[in-house]
Amino acid sequence: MDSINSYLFISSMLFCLGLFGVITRRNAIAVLMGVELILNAANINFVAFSKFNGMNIDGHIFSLMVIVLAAAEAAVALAIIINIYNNMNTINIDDAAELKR
Amino acid sequence: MIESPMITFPLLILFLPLISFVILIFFGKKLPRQGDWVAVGSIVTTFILAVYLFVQMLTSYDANFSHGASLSWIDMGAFKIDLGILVDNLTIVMLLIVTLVSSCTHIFSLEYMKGDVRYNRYYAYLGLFTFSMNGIVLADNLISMYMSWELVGVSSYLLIGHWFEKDSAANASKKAFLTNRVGDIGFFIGIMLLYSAVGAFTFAPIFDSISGGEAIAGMTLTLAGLGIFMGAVGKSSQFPLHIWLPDAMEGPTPVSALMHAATMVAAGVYMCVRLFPIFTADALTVIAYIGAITAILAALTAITQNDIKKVLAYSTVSQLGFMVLAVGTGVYTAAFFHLLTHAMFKANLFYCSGSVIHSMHHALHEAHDHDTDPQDMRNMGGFREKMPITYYSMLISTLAIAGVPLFSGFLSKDAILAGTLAFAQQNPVHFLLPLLGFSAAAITAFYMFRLIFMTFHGKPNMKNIFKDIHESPKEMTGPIVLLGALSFFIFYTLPSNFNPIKDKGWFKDLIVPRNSAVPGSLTANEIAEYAHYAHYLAMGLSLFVAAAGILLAVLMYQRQSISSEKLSNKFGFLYHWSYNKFYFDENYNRYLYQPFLRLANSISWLDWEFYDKYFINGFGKLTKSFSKISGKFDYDGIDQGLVDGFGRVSSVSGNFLRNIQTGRLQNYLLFVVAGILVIIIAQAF
Amino acid sequence: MADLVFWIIAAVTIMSAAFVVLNNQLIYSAVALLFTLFGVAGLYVFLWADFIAGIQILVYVGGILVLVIFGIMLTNKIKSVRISHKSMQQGVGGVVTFWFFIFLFIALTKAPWAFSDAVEPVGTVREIGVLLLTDFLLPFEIISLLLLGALIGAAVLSRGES
Amino acid sequence: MENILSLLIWIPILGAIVVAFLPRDKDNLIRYTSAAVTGLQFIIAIVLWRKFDPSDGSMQFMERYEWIPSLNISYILGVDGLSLPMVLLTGMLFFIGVFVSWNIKKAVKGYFSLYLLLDAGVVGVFLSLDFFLFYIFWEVMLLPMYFLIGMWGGPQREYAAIKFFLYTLFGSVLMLIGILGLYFTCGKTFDILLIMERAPEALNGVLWWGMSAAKVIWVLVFIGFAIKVPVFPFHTWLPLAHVEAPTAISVLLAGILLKLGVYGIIRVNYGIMPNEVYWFAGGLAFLGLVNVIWGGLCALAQTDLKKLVAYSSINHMGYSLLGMAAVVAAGAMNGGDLKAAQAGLSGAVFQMFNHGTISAMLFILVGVVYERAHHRDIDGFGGLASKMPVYTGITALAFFAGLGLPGFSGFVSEAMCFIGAFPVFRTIVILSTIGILLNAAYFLWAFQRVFFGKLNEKYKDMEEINGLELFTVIPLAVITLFFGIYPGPYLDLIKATMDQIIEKVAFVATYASL
Repeated sequence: MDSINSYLFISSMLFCLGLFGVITRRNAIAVLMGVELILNAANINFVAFSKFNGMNIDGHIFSLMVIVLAAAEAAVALAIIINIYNNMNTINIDDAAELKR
Repeated sequence: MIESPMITFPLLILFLPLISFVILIFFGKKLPRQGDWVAVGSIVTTFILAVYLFVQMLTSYDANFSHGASLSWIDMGAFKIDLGILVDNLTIVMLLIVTLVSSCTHIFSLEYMKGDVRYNRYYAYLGLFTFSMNGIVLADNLISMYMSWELVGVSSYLLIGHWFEKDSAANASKKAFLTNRVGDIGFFIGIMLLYSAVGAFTFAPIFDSISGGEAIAGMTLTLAGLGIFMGAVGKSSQFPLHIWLPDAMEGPTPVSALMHAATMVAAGVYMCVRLFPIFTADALTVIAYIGAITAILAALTAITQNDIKKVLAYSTVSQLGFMVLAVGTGVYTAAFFHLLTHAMFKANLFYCSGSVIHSMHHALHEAHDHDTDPQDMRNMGGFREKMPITYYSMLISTLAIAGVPLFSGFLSKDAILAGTLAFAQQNPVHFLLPLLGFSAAAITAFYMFRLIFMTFHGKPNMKNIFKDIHESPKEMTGPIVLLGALSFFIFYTLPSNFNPIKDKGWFKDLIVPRNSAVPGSLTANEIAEYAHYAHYLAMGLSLFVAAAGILLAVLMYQRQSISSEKLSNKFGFLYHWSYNKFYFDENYNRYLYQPFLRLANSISWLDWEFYDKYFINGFGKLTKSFSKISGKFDYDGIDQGLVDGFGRVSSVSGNFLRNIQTGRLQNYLLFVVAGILVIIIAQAF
Repeated sequence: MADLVFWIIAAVTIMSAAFVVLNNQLIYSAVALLFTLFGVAGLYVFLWADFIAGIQILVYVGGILVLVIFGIMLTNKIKSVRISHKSMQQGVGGVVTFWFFIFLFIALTKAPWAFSDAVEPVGTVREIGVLLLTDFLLPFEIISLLLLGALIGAAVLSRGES
Repeated sequence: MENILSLLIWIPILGAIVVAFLPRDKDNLIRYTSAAVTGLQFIIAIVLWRKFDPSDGSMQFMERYEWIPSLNISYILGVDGLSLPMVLLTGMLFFIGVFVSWNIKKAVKGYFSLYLLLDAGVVGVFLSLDFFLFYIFWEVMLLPMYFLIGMWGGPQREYAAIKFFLYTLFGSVLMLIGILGLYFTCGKTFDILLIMERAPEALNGVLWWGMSAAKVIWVLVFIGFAIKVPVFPFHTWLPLAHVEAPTAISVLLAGILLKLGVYGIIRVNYGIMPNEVYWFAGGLAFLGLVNVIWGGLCALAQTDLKKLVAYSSINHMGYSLLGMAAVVAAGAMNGGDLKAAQAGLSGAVFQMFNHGTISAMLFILVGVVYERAHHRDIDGFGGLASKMPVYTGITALAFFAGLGLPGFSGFVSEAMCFIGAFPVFRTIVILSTIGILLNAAYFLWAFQRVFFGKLNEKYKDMEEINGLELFTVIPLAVITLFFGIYPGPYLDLIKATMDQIIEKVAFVATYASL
């Protein structure tokens, strides 16, 4: 727990899982959850580098910003998803894409 | 440069008709009488000038008389073309022929073409023709000869197509031009062969380097000679390009007399005479055979024709064949002599036929008969008493063409046949040449008298119009009388000889044959000597065949003791061949024109419907579909094929490929990641 | 002791994250996400980032996760808890992401990270607050505008056709 | 008069701008302005011609300004015996073209401002001596052409325009690659004269992918120009573009734009890579043969008068190619036959000018009849000669000029091309003389079908050619006749430049054979 590597290891694991989710999930909300995982992985990195670089608070600021962004993104994304659902009665991404054609 | 009248007068002769052409084509309609006086005036002036030259020639009486002048036309440094004129005895005689017949035609046409829709154009084109014909005559180099050659073709095109409302006339004019062009291609190839070897276009240096024997010799020279001769084949309507001349009779009859009998078609012969020194023995043999074949084929065709102009047309072709035969056997001055005499009597024959057609036309017009062909001899008969001047003049010319002593044709034809006979005596392999020549002479006598008998003798075949047949006015009979008189031998044997069977005279003295430039050929003296030996035999034979031909005609058409119908039935297929002109037109049409047009159509189809549509547009389509594919890849993620490709690369994922549906956004993302992976791998290793 | 706790938290985070992306019930995924988020907050604590850890729980767990669950409920006809949803291209995706992870792992172990030691601060809240209102004032304002925009946008979008 | 060449280029550009700002509905004002602008340009071109020294074969009236120094791009203009006649022809045809397009009714303003822009592009290509500038003008020419065909053309105009555009773009991309190749091998310069000096040495022995760099560049640039000529496999844009384009644009397309191809080949391929000329001359002659025969046969089969004339262009440019190939006769291995080389190259250049005037005349005349009958189907006329004698006369003149009748300039140049190419490419020349027959066949056949025979009752009220139309044709006819009778003035103008090119090609051969 005193080396940066363990944090980076966890964050990269989290990132890859998030990526996997984004790639494989069909449900838009599940995709969104994958995105959240990726964002969390990034945040861990920010904070970890912040600590191991002499407690530089800039990293914290960034992770704060990311959290805010994540919130905004989640709000907008869910709004879109609900809208799509209202219009098309599905939130499967490929269905939506196909109906668009 | 221009100092003596021997240069200025020929130049005037050359350019006066051109000026008349320019004036008439632009202002003809506005001038009084549509400007025919301009044309007639200019052409008569040229005739007077030509007579002056002729008198000069006779007074100096020098066989080597020669003048020349030239100017630089193209000068690129090394590549030069000088255009010039050459005035020697040959030129002067030819100029005299051209201007004389042309003047006659102009005067004859005053009446014949009266009231024509395009009267001024007619005279303009006659001027253009006379200009270009004189251009050929005066040329001292191949280029200006070729240029005039083509211009003659155009004026012929314009004049044959004078009544272009008739489809047959339009077709004939096109056919004439195109057939001539085939010959011209050969002419041009010949010019190029000569130039690339010799490096000059002017005659004199060409002859010089040929006699040097180094620049060009052997097969190349033979081919060059034959190429140039091909021009003559086209223009002088020799086999196998003879098909255009009979059709050219669609033009007005005076035009037929001027161009398609006396002058233009003789241009080919003139050229061969002028360029005789370049022909090798092989080339001459080919020329001789072509001449002989033409002579006999045309003569055979003429027997069965019923259109008076067609008979004359085939007779022209046949006589031109004689001339070419003479060139081929080496007695080229005889060819020129025949050209001269033939020009006179054949022009006259055409004028006479024109006179007959003219009165037939009027008579039919009076009878309100517009369906009967005024040129068909079966509708004539017995015109002798109605048109005595025409009759006697035509008879004289017919005697001349048949080769009866006292008339000009006898002398020239005799000289040709003697030369041919001598040639065969020297080269017995070519025995066919005199045989064909004498047969053609016999047939000539026969069909010409057939024409006379059918037209002027016997009973009138169409009684209803017979009363309206009249002698033509004096604008027409004038030339007829003049040219008829010129069919007597005396005009060609002056001043030293009054013997009708001896061809000695100014012509023989002034137009002397030159040696061939080709090393190793017979000299002119040798040829003349051989011909001299054969002379009496030839004379006897030609008298015999002429008599035989005339006798047969008398028996068949005057006495009617031999029925022509029975004869034609007996030799049915021969009759049909002859009547249908040996099916040349049909076969050319079937085996040449139609395949050619089909080729053109299929090439065009290939170009437009296939090459462009499938190949070029195929490129476009290919690019388009390519961009569609890459667009699909880009926008939709991946295509099944690419996934397959990826699966093949990584064998592990092969099993899972089936699970992959055609995904959308996420496939895209997947491949972004895969792409990053690939980049990392590439970067790492 | 601290090590053990750390690794337990790490394991919980990873495993629940794996559950999020692998299982087929949407609601279960959401619940697993809750654990992941808590785990990440725990990691923040280990990284001396008390404020961020708090915000993580507040915003993520209290805000985003609730939003996600609302989303699930609004877009599916809930007759049972089991709202199944299929995954796709798991094979290829798995392979690709696995290899991606391998490369990341190699990279982070091989990378020569530069370190500089520091003492544990008393609290980061004050420092963050000062920084947000001095050096990062402009980004802060912009992000707040963004947030406002996102809120309005979300409201407009989800209002539907009425 | 220092910058007389720049004037030639910038006057039409200024004119295009002025026209673009004229009021939209003042059609006549726009027409007169365009006529004034092109007329001014024509006058300047004549002044240039009078001041030009024909005994000097090198570039004259050079202008040179720095433009983008970091890439060695400059603004260099110059004129020599090769480009001067083309500039004159351009000036004249564009001036005439304004009157040919007098009856354009649709979007007159746009039409004429594009027209003037096209003018500037064409003159620019002829005058620029910097590859970058050259390429810019080349493209400047392309765009207005696209719109002029695509907006003012016939029923299939969009297809024709896009085809023209893609074809030429394809060519110019290849050309650009070639130019860049030269740029990088010859010391990073776009200066054509400098590259001419350096290229033979710089390219000597350079290999790209195992191929001689010079040959690769030769072919790339050649294809670029060949599409413009158009040389056989790249010719299918031409009939379509000609048929669909409005009359004036067809006139310019045939009259000038096709000449850019020949001009470019002589200027770039011959001037810069003379050594490769030997390598490609046989192919060039063969392509010439194919052009002659293929174009002739296709023309024979056409039923659309304009398409016939278009294919006749392909046929005629074949003679030019033949003549161009003849330059190699000057090489030592071909016996150093300077006569043939001079005849061939000057013939090719002369043919390009003559075809410019003759085909322009033909297209104007086709336009005249189309204006009245609203179709161009050859078989749909008949007997027009008795109704419109003046028109018939002029058309006959143009057709005879087209079929290479002596007395018209086409004959002189065709004969020179043949005579020049004959010593080296004997068989090819003999085969291509068939083209002379084809020429006569398709022109006369078409002439007969349109003008001879009974008058088609539909056209018994056909109007005779009017004064404006006569005004556009007669200068061309006079030039054609004049140069046919006396080609001296033209040939004197180009002689020195031709000699320089031939000398270069001949010199390279001796140098290469060592």
